[in-house]
Amino acid sequence: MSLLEAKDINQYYGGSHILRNVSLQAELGQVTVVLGRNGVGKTTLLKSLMGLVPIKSGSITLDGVAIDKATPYERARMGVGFVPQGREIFGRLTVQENLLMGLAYKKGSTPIPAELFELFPVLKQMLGRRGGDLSGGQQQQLAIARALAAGPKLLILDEPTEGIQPNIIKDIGKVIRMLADRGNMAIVLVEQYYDFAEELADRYVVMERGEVIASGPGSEMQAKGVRQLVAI
Amino acid sequence: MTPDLMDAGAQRLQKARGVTATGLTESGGRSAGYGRVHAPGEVDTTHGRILYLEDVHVSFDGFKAINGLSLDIAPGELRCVIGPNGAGKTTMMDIITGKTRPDKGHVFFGSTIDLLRYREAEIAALGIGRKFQKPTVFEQLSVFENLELALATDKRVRHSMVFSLTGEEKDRLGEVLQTIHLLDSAARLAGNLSHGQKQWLEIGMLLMQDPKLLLLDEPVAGMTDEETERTAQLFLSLKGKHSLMVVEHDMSFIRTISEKVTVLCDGSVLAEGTLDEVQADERVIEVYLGR
Amino acid sequence: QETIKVGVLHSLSGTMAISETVLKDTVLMAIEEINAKGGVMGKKLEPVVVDPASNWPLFAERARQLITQDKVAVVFGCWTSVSRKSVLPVFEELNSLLFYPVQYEGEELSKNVFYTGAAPNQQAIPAVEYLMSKDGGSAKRFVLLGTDYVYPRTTNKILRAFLKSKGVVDADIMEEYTPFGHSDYQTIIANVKKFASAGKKTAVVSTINGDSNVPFYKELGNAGLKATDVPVVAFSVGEEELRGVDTKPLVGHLAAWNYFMSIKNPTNTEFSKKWADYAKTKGIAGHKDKPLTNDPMEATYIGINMWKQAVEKAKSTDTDKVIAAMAGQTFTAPSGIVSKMDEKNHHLHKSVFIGEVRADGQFDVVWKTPGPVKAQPWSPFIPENKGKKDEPASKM
Amino acid sequence: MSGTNANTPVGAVPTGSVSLPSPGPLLTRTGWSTFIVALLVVCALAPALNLLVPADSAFHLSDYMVGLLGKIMCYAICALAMDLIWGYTGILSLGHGLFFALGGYVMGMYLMRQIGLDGNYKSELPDFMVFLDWKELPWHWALSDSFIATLILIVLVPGLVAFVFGYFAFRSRIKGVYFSIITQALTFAALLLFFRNETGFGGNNGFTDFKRILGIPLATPSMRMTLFVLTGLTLLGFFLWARWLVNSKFGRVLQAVRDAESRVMFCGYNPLPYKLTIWTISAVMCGVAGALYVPQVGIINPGEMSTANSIEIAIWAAVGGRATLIGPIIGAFIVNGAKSFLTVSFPEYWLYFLGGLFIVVTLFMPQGVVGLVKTMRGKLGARSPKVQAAERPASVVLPPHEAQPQPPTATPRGAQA
Amino acid sequence: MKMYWLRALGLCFALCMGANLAQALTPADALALVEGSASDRVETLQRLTVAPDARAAALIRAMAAQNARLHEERVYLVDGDVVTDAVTGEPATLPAEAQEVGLNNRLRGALETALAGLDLLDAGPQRQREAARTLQRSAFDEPDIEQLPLIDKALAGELDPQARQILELAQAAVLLDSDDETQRLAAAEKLGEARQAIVRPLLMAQIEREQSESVKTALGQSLKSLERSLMFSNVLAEGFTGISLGSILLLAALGLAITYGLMGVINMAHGELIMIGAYATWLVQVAFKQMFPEMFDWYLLVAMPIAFITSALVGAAMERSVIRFLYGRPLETLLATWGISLVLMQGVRSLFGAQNVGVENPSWMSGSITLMGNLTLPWNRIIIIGFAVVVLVGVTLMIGKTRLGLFVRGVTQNRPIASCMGVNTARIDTYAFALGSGIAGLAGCALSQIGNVGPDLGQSYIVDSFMVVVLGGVGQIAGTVYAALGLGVLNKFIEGWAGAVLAKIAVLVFIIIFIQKRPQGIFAMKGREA
Ligand SMILES: Nc1ncnc2c1ncn2[C@@H]1O[C@H](COP(=O)(O)OP(=O)(O)OP(=O)(O)O)[C@@H](O)[C@H]1O
Ligand SMILES: Nc1ncnc2c1ncn2[C@@H]1O[C@H](COP(=O)(O)OP(=O)(O)OP(=O)(O)O)[C@@H](O)[C@H]1O
Ligand SMILES: NC(N)=O
Ligand SMILES: [Mg+2]
Ligand SMILES: [Mg+2]
Repeated sequence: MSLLEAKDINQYYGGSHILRNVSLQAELGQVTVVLGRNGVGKTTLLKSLMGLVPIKSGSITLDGVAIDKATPYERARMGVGFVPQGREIFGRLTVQENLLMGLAYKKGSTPIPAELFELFPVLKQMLGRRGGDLSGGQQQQLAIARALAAGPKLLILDEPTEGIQPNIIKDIGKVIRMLADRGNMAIVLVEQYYDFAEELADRYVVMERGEVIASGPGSEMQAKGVRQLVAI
Repeated sequence: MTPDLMDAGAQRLQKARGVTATGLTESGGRSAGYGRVHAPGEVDTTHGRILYLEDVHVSFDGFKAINGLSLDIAPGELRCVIGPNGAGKTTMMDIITGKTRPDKGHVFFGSTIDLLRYREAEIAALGIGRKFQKPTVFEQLSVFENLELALATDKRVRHSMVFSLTGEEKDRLGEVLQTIHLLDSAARLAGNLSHGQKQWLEIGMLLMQDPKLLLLDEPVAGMTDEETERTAQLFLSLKGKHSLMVVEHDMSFIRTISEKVTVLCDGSVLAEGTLDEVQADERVIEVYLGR
Repeated sequence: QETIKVGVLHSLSGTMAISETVLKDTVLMAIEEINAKGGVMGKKLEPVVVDPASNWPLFAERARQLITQDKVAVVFGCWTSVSRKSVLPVFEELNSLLFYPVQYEGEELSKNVFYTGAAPNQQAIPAVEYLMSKDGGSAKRFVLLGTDYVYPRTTNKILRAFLKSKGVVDADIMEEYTPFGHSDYQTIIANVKKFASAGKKTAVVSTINGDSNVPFYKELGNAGLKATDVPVVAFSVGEEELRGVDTKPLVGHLAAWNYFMSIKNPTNTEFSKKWADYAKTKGIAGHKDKPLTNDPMEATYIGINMWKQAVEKAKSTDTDKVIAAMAGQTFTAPSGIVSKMDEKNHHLHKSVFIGEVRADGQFDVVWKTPGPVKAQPWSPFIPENKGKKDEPASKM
Repeated sequence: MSGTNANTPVGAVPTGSVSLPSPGPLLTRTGWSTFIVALLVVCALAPALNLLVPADSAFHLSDYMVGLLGKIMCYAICALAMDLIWGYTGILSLGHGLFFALGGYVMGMYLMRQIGLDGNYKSELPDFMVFLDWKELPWHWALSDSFIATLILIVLVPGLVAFVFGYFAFRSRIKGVYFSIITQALTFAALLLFFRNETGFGGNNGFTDFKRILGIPLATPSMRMTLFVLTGLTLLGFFLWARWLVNSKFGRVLQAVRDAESRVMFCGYNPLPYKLTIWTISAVMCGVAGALYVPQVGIINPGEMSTANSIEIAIWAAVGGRATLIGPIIGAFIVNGAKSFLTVSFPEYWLYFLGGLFIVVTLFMPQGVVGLVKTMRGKLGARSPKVQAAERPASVVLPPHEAQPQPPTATPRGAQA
Repeated sequence: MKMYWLRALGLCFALCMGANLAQALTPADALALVEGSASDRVETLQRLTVAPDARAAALIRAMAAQNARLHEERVYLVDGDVVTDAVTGEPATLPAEAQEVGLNNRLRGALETALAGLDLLDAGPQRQREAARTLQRSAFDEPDIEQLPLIDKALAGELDPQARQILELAQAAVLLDSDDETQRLAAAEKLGEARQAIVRPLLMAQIEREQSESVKTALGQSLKSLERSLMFSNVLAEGFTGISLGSILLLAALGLAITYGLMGVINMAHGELIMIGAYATWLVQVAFKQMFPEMFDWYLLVAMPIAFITSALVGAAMERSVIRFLYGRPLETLLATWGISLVLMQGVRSLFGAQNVGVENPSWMSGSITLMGNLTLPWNRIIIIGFAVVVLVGVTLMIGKTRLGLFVRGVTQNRPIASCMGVNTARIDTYAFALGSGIAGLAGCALSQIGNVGPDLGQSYIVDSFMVVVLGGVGQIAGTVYAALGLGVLNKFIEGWAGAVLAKIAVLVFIIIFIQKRPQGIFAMKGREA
């Protein structure tokens, strides 16, 4: 059984039907990539998984436990880490405090894993600076680091490469791969940057107008012409 | 943009700005030597530059975000600026648009207008438009109204009170709506758009503004490859009539549109040249592109 | 059964509720008492209580409503002068009756109002005379301290004129005002100390408004200004105001009123007891545990009883007839005198008492006028009042 | 993009056929009918019920009610003014009580002068001046005996104070609570100033005991009615004006300022004159309301500048529904009506009701009463629930839209030109 | 009168020192002392104190302490439960109708001076100093050669050193216009040590009169040193009052700095939370009075936590029931909390009445210390300044250094994301709001010690609190501190020369102008987020 199992999710904003019977699985040790054009509902899907927006129908289970009624912080405690679109770091907290927020549900004495600073050395230099003063790319790195701080079982990333310089994108790619390969984390990645997505995908899901129109193993992406699907 | 619209806009602007732009001559002594009469407020590009930065410095609590930056852009040029996160690209745009005051240095629009003497709105009215790194639109207004507000026209109070769209302007609005794929969302609140749609809307607003110089901070972030491609086409089509400065990290996008690329690093220019040249530059590979 | 409606126009909320609420209860108590004795002309009194919420225009609106909608025969109400000034045109226009129970600055005389509180000559001037007397400490220098509004300003103007007439020069008078609700009296008290240290006996005349008095007296107590050094005589500080103060350091400071709860006489004993019982049965917050009476309560009580007598005399509640019947009405007041409504000037004749604060928050009467004093609503210390008639102008 | 309209290459969707939203008319059909009804009620029905119908009739409108309604209409003007500056521009003023009072004081000065020799001291000077030993009118009373000058000053004084204050505040880019707080400071300072007798405005007692206006006695039913009708007309007039303002592009710029001021600047608008204009207009409206208020309630004093009064104006607007224009007017009627009713019926408990009302409105009617009505109507009337309609500012009539963006049918050509 | 009085005192003193010639207190004397006109009583007092016997002294002491009772021409002294007959000193029973012996200020003053004479030598050092001060005051007030014997005698005896210094100054004041030039010179020099303003008129008058140049110079110098000291202490006093006002503003604003500054709730009920804290203090005081009267002095120590908890609970209830639905809609919070404040105020009126309730200072907060002769610092002010510092440090540590503080800041900035990090935002919100409210309660506890406690208490602080928080820069606790102290000192500085009303106006105008210069408050949020 998959770590994350979302079935037939329907979601509305007011009167607009945004997600239509969307189903999604994520396995430990695998990267599941969600692709789709702007406005098709990718972010909404992730927010539903995180519990930030309520779903109208459908079920979500994590490790076999139903979480669709759980609040976001309960989901976080069950091991879901989230990198939101648009970074959403705490602008008035320092970098260090942002990272500590990532450890919120851990015990007070839990240190910030040193590993994070190896992945994102710039954060170490800027520990005392306020998050809001960082450049866009630095903020994105911080957001990823923050989600990793507590060592989640399921990592949800919404366009993590947005605004990041190429060499760091590569690094992020490596990190994601490495995290997946450790085998104790499932990763759901929403990505517009196709090449990056394809390189990482163990599984892919393509969305269109709130629906899943294609999915399959990552290795078949090229064969199935996913790039074209996204580009219609 | 239609040239006649542009001209009309310039004329209106000239009328609107009136005397505000006078008294610029002492600005850094730049124009003094030329002994040439020019219309106040008009961008003087006879010297082949529409934007000119010289030795600009900014620091925040001792941190030098911009450190001796010099750069110029020719009229009609499409300039790409790349550089590591935190290199100072956004800060540079903040300086050009009047949001941040540099500690030191010169920033000229054309060869006569000292931008450091203007406030944000005046700079925008002079013909510099900007798309922010984080999309900012008027969330409580509809897409349509967002564009309408951006429309290049007299932006003084009295005019706004009696303003109504001419047929021509309506058409332009429709065109832009279509260009940005939001025709069907024209009446929706901008706040309800998805991230990518907001990006587009902001580009649309820039188009409506019809500026001489467009500053675009990561315009294709969060767009699909196909949309990126379309944006690239759009920018290429703007080139020539307008000057553009595009900041991006998406190298394939840069490749599509670039003629000249500037690499910023640690607040100053690290390298400049064609994309191939800078991509081959060891330092650029080291700090930015990676191997 | 037919009733006579009586309007009660006191703020039950807002800044003035602190003082006025108890007056509403006093009216209700008096009405209950009158009704128990058979009412007025055989009719029961029916109180109509409204809350003008310390809002001056609302006072006028409520007054009009009481008179025109509820058709009350008389209204008991107001505390601040501004509230009275706000309703005055309404009472005059509709030719109705207001009983106003609080000491005030005078300079007003309306046919439609009966003033049962003190005019300046019934409170302020005797108090200052006392301070200048040997018993009062033979004060030579005066600090006139008040909240910045019309009543203190006016009173002090009159006092200044009075002091001048007694040979006190301007250099020996210090006048200071604080904003409404002022709560930090450190500087003022320091200034008073400074002023007092320049020689000659100094006294403070305080027209500080109710709410500021607690911080004022607390500061006074803590700064160690004792009554034996610099006595303070206050015109707006009664038993109710001292409820909120630790009076031990204040023993000996003074207040001038026409009534004190501590006055010993059978009428007052009865009045205080009545109030205590009433407060207990009605569960009036604060008073049910510690019943207190004060000067405006007494004035209210006199007012409603005199009105009753006048109505019975006139055999009508008609305004003009009642006004006529009010002239010369007398009533045995809790203050121990037979209080008389002046034949002409709509003010009560009142005895003036000077009381010294006791450690238990009550006052010891240390001085009183030999007999009731007739009110001078038009102060003789204001030149323009020369030749003014001591009665309401006949309606234009 | 294309040179002229004729050879527009964007042929795929002729813009004419797309439902480009256009600004709505000043008022809708029902809007106009309601407006006319209101006009008739104010100008004809109310006077008739008050002056012609006998007092004992069930239909008689009592003087008390006339006074009450007149007063509330003045408050409604304030609420309307508050909506322009707060609802539409996002600037919360805690100083509108000041402008109201200034208008009121200007009118009050005139009314004081109209008392003439009928005062207590039979002097040309207002009583309080005689009493303070003043021998002549201070300079700032110079024009107070002219009605025309008074009318001008009613607009000019609040307008000028607002303009000068606003100019400096907006120029310094003071926003949000910082602006709210300094408006509060300004009003509070003015309150203390007016409290002083020396300032020459009658201290805390202010002005009362007015006798006549333009030589006509004030305390007559017909004069009361005249003032009532004038107030009603002013309210309706201001409403139309406000409507026109927010419907114009000017109004949309204001809303844009509210949502993202810096973006407005980057669009080339200087927010200063926009904010200053609407701020001054709003202040003037309040001043006019104050001037109408004073002869009706018969008193003006610094109490009108108390902090709570200014906050209450904002509360009327919020209760009715911000950024709806009609909402604040309704809010003023509801809150003040409730206040008038409750202080009589439940003098000791009315604050619980009123406080409760504010809590309930915020919790259950985030868009105020008007918002509630809209959602209700939406739930009952419309075939499909359109929640977004409730979120929309009322200024634009919405074409029906589909939530799902359609895939573009044509390649973008906009870029070609 | 005074001169006569002092002469009598002197005589009394001489007699006390010498033979014990005291006459016994007669019933008539006792009666004459306790009733009749003030003048007669003062005269009797003077007569008795010329040669007081133990009975008379006891009666005088009892009167000063308000322990004398009168019933049917008999005077009783009460001392706790012990009642004695004033004349005989025999135990007696106090009749129920016995009345306290009335005093007025004049008598009270006379008693005080009499007691000073009685106590100068026989009492402990504390009382000696007090007595010396009383004598000094009368010497400064109206120096008279008749005062000298008493002072000289006392100085010759065994005296507390401080009392001695006080009396030496008194002696100098008397000798200032002595006929002997050396005495005058010594006195003039001695008075240079005096720090009381009241000495100034003496010195000035003597300078006018003085013939001898050397004495004149000495007088001039003493006057100068006195004036210097006065000026110095004036500045200190002004500074102190400013800081004291600042500490009050700070206490009132600190809670708001959390609920509004950090959480963004425009909490119009903040004042009422202060008020609730004050009422809680009052209730604790009442309970102490009833249950542990002997521990009364320590009621504040219990009241503090209770005030904190009460306000915090009310705050938590507000947050749970209303405010949590309004996050992100600050203006709605204004409306709702305004409603809450109306309800709370009226609720207190219904429960405890519309009038003020009395909160007493415990004895350790009453009175003042006198520094440098004329700088009086009231204890309650000093303690409140200290208290404000403690609360401030506590809040700063709590917000800046604890995890709770971190979560509060995180949650208030971005609620949904904080929740995605695993923070129970609802709980943090409640804690944070309760914390801010509790601090308001502490402020109420402190304010009850200097001002009135009534249903309107909060209204007088709400405007100031908002001004302080906003002026400091929203969300900046450090800014709140600067703003509170700044406004306090500025206000008191201006009040010193322009009066309280103009000072208040000036401060408001200052705020307006200051914000022009710093549109984001003193501690503007710097950086890009601003
Ligand atoms: N708060 C909201 N209210 C109403 N509609 C919304 C809201 N947020 C998003 N939408 C709409 O829901 C749809 C899906 O949005 P979503 O943000 O999930 O898209 P996305 O796939 O993440 O797009 P992008 O790639 O641009 O980030 C869009 O049409 C968007 O306009
Ligand atoms: N207000 C500020 N206070 C402190 N540091 C700042 C501030 N503004 C910018 N910086 C710092 O200045 C540097 C330049 O930031 P800038 O946003 O210009 O970078 P950028 O080139 O746009 O980066 P990116 O590509 O990530 O968007 C960064 O290190 C940032 O942290
Ligand atoms: N009349 C008074 N005390 O205001
Ligand atoms: Mg998205
Ligand atoms: Mg950037």
